[in-house]
Amino acid sequence: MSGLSLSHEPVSGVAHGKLAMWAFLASEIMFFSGFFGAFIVLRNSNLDVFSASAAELNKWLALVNTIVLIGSSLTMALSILQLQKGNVKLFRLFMGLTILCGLIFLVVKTVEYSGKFHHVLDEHEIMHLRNGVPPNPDALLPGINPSTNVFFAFYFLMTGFHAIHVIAGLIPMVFMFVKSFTKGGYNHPVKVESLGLYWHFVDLVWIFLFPILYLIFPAH
Amino acid sequence: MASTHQHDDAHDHQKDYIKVIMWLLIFTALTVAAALDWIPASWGDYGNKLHIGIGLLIAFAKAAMVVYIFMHIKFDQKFIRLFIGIPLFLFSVMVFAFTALESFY
Amino acid sequence: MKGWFEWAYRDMLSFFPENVSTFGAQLDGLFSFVYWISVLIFLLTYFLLIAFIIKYRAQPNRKSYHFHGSNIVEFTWTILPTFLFVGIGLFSEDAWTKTKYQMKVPKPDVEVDVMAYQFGWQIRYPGPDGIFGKKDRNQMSKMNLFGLDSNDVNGKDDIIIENAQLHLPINKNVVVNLSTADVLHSFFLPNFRVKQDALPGKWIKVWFNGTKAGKYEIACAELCGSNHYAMRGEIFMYSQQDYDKWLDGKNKTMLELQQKMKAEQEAATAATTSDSTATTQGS
Amino acid sequence: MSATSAVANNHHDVHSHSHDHHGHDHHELSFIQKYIFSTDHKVIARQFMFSALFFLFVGGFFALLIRWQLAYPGKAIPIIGNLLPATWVTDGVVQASFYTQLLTMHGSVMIFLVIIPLAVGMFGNFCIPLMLGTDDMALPKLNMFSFWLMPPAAMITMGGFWFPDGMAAAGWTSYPPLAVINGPGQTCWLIGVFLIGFSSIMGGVNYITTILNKRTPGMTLFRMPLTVWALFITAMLIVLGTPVLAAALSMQFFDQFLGSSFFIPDNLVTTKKFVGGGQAVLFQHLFWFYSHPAVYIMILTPMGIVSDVLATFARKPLYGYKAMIFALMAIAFLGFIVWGHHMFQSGMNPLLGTTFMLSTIVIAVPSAIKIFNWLGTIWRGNIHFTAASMNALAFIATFIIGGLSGVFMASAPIDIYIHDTYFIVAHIHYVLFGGALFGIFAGIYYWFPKMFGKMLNENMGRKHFYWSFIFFNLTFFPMHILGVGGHMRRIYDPYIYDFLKPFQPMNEFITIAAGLLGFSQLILVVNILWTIKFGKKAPDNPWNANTLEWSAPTPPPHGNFTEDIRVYRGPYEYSMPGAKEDYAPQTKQDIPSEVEGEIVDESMFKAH
Repeated sequence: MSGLSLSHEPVSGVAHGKLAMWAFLASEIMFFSGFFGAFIVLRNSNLDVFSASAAELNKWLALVNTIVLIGSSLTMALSILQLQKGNVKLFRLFMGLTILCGLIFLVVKTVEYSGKFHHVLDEHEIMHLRNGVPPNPDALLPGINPSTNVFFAFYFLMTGFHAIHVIAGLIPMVFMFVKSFTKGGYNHPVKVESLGLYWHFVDLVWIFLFPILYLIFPAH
Repeated sequence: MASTHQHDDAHDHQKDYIKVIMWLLIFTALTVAAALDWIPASWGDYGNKLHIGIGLLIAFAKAAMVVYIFMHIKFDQKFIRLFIGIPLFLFSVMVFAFTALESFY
Repeated sequence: MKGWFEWAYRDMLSFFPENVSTFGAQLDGLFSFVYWISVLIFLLTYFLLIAFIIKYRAQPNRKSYHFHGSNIVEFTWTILPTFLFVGIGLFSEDAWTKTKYQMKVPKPDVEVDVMAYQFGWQIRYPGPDGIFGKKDRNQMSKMNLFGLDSNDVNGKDDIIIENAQLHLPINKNVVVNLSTADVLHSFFLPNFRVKQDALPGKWIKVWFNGTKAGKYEIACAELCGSNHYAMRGEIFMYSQQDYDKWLDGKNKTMLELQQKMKAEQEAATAATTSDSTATTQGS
Repeated sequence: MSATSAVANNHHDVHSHSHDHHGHDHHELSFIQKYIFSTDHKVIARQFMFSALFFLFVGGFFALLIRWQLAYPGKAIPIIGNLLPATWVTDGVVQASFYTQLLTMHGSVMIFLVIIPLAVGMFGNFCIPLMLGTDDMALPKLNMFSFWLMPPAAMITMGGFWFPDGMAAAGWTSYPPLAVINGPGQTCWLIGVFLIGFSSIMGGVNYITTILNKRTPGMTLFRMPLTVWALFITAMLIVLGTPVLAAALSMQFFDQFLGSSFFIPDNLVTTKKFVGGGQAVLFQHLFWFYSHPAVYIMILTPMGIVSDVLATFARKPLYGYKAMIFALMAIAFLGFIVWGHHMFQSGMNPLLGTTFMLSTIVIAVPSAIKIFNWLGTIWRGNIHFTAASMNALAFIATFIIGGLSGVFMASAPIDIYIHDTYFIVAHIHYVLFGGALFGIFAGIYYWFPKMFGKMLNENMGRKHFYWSFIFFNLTFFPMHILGVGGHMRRIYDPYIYDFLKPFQPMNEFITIAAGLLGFSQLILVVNILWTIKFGKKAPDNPWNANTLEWSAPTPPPHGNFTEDIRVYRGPYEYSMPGAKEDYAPQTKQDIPSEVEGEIVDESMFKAH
């Protein structure tokens, strides 16, 4: 670049994209904090309903999802490493694996959701999950849905927003993956690194969602 | 430009990552195992609390590993820790006030 | 036009509606305390501001004083307001504890339930037996806002006033159990310096002690829908004798009503039993 | 060079960059790229300014309808009364249901679409890159998106307009359960405000990155002008606070749209049926966790602007530069732990009332520090009166009143009586209109020459200031008295209450003053439009100010600066002893001294 150098090198030593991503992640932490804070409050006041509802969830599907997501975090980190080394082929491989994991996660999530929507509450469940209140016939979604009780409202809210984050992460990933096949290849390590930060954050949220929604309620 | 030093010790990173993923999987197994029905019902509320304690402790340990190694907090500039520290502080303020909301009625 | 400037020469504190509760004077006192401190700070800062604006207005030959400030000065004007404001906070604490802390609500001489709804207030007295019937949230409905438990005999004679008129004796500790059937409302008694939001699903104790007989107003201070403005209620403060008279009258009507209903019910049961015996015989 | 920072703008050789898709080469750009979907921070600043000024009049119009109803309930609105749709008015009289929509939309529009875009969007975009001596934001495309999310978001916020139930009608605070049982207008409001929040966060992220990463050589953090500091801290508040609002809005959206019960307790007697189990106060906590910092989001930038303007026009270094910065930080920090003072009467634990009362009352201290420092700045100065400096002084004057009335409601027992009365209304308007808006006016008058290259008409500017200041006080000061009289907020017809009947003349007075206040804002618009068309060309540094933006050409071209710049000193070195001129631009290494050959002591220039 000749002439002016007004577009300075990052003063803080962290690339713009990465720094912006960190600032955005701080914001994301606060976003989920709002949910978690509300969750703690309402869990304390609805303990029975929460226990009974958590038992309805399929913790094995969630375990699969946990492993898939952790795995995708690894492949993401590796793909960043490979791109920094300039090894586009391995970058492509690991990025592809990450996308695959993300897709598996979404498929499992869809299976889980549709299981809920197809689940019709029986008398016993109405008693325990809804304190005897009959389900709302006007509910927008069938079966078990956010209007079933506060626990399921949180379940759909938190996992739903998490899934939206997964989808939002997959879109640029697919873009990078496809781009890496083109003639020019893909060589923006900072962008991949920033996206990696985001992806790890998505993983992080799941690491907390998994125990608080699926695990830490006694099964009996 | 962003990471000249990272090229040099790339191999180390790879090793780190593998180590971390092993631990993450072990912890996942542990947390699922802890969620099984092993606490005697006679422990009552303490059993529940123990249950929650273990679950959250493991979750925090896993999260710390992801943040530290995968997200490179360990290797990056120190001030980046603020981007996690400040929100966590505000979250704790929030939780403190929210739980006080219940203790009265 | 005439009324416009009437307020211009009146002291702001004179606009308070008449205070008729025991702690009202303390709250008003606190207000005027902060008010006079504010006036003082206001005069001081405005004096400086205006004086500086006039004195240091641009003049061709003057050069500003090149000065970046002094730490001692900064320190002073940090510490002084801190003491002042924290002082105000601590000074306020007593009135807050007294009026709002639920464990410090005095032993009630008269206890009533107030249920807010869109758009009005329902008031419940315990009735001739002096005991409130149990409440059951599951039985709440448009017809039964309080959710009176239909199985509880104590509740049968509870007096429910639907036109938002609260009748109370003076010089007695009144405890109002406040809740709402639908959205948030706020129970505002301007003359008593009482304000408390009503929360659905919670009963909050509000207390006051009226000092002067008369008719006052109840208002809603929390936006609760289009007719929020129209949630006007009335509160009648009586001397003890007048209150007893009013209450006796109400209780008497209630008893008569109950007897009438009982009689009707008995007649009805008699009719049904004879009916049922008839059918049994028939089959 | 990182990919994202590759906003290579070379002003000199224009044609070599036409293929760089990151660059924005002004000679090659079509009209749309240049003025509509532009990534140039200056264009985005102007877009924010015009859209916010437009909404200022929308919000003002709502306010005047509210005022008319309060002054003359039951009387037809003059002139336009019969033109409004029948769902709003009957025989020209505002309906009660429309009145609640009006007050909701007045608050929402003014806060989310006027003050925040003006204070943060406009000044943030315009000032940060110029005052830091760089060519553009760190992420210019993100910047463009953050503006272009606003118009659709604004339309969605007011989207209830198209539904028979009308717009959102639960107040700008949107408390459940009322908000949850309201109609589709409320759903639109939730989505719209969520999007506005997202736009704010994108802006905030961008500001933080730019300030941390794109300072020109020599521009240390403690050489940044206070406007930039204020924007930096505001950006942090946005980034940390807004997502909590977003969370609360999402939860309310679930309650609204999917029938969940986060904020709905059991057995609500309403037509909509819920399973219950939620808590209504929880929303208030989440909401105010954002919305109290939001008050500072709206006021901190004007505070920074006022500091810059005062120092420039008093020709004097800012008094206590670092103290001002620490006060800003203290306000921001305390701002996050005081939200409960909006909820003293909400039925939350009174014990929390005590805690929040103390933390709230402490927040008055940094505000006081700021006032004293501004007074210290004009002390022994040489104050030049222009529209900008007069607006800045008016900011101090009104902020003193607004700050002092805040102490009343910070004290929980006093708040029992004045909560939800016009005292609160008076307070927020003293802080947000008298404070934020006068600060913003000061900023507009101050930077307009740099933004548009034309000098605003000073005469009209002063008239605008005088009328605004007078009618502002005539409008809002009497509201304190209404509040003391117990006049509730948000009521359609106060006069059904006996104790409010005597206040009718005062309401009438306020309404007339408010109308005139509204009309005096037209002077500003006329001034701006007239100046853009016919105004006098502005010199590069019309106010002889120090900060970097005045070293750029007027108006700054793409890439802002025509030469590389370096910063040698703090932003407020005015009237240095021994110097020939009474200002010392940050970019100038040597300051010509009065006496030939005298060496100016370098240590003097350093901000302490």
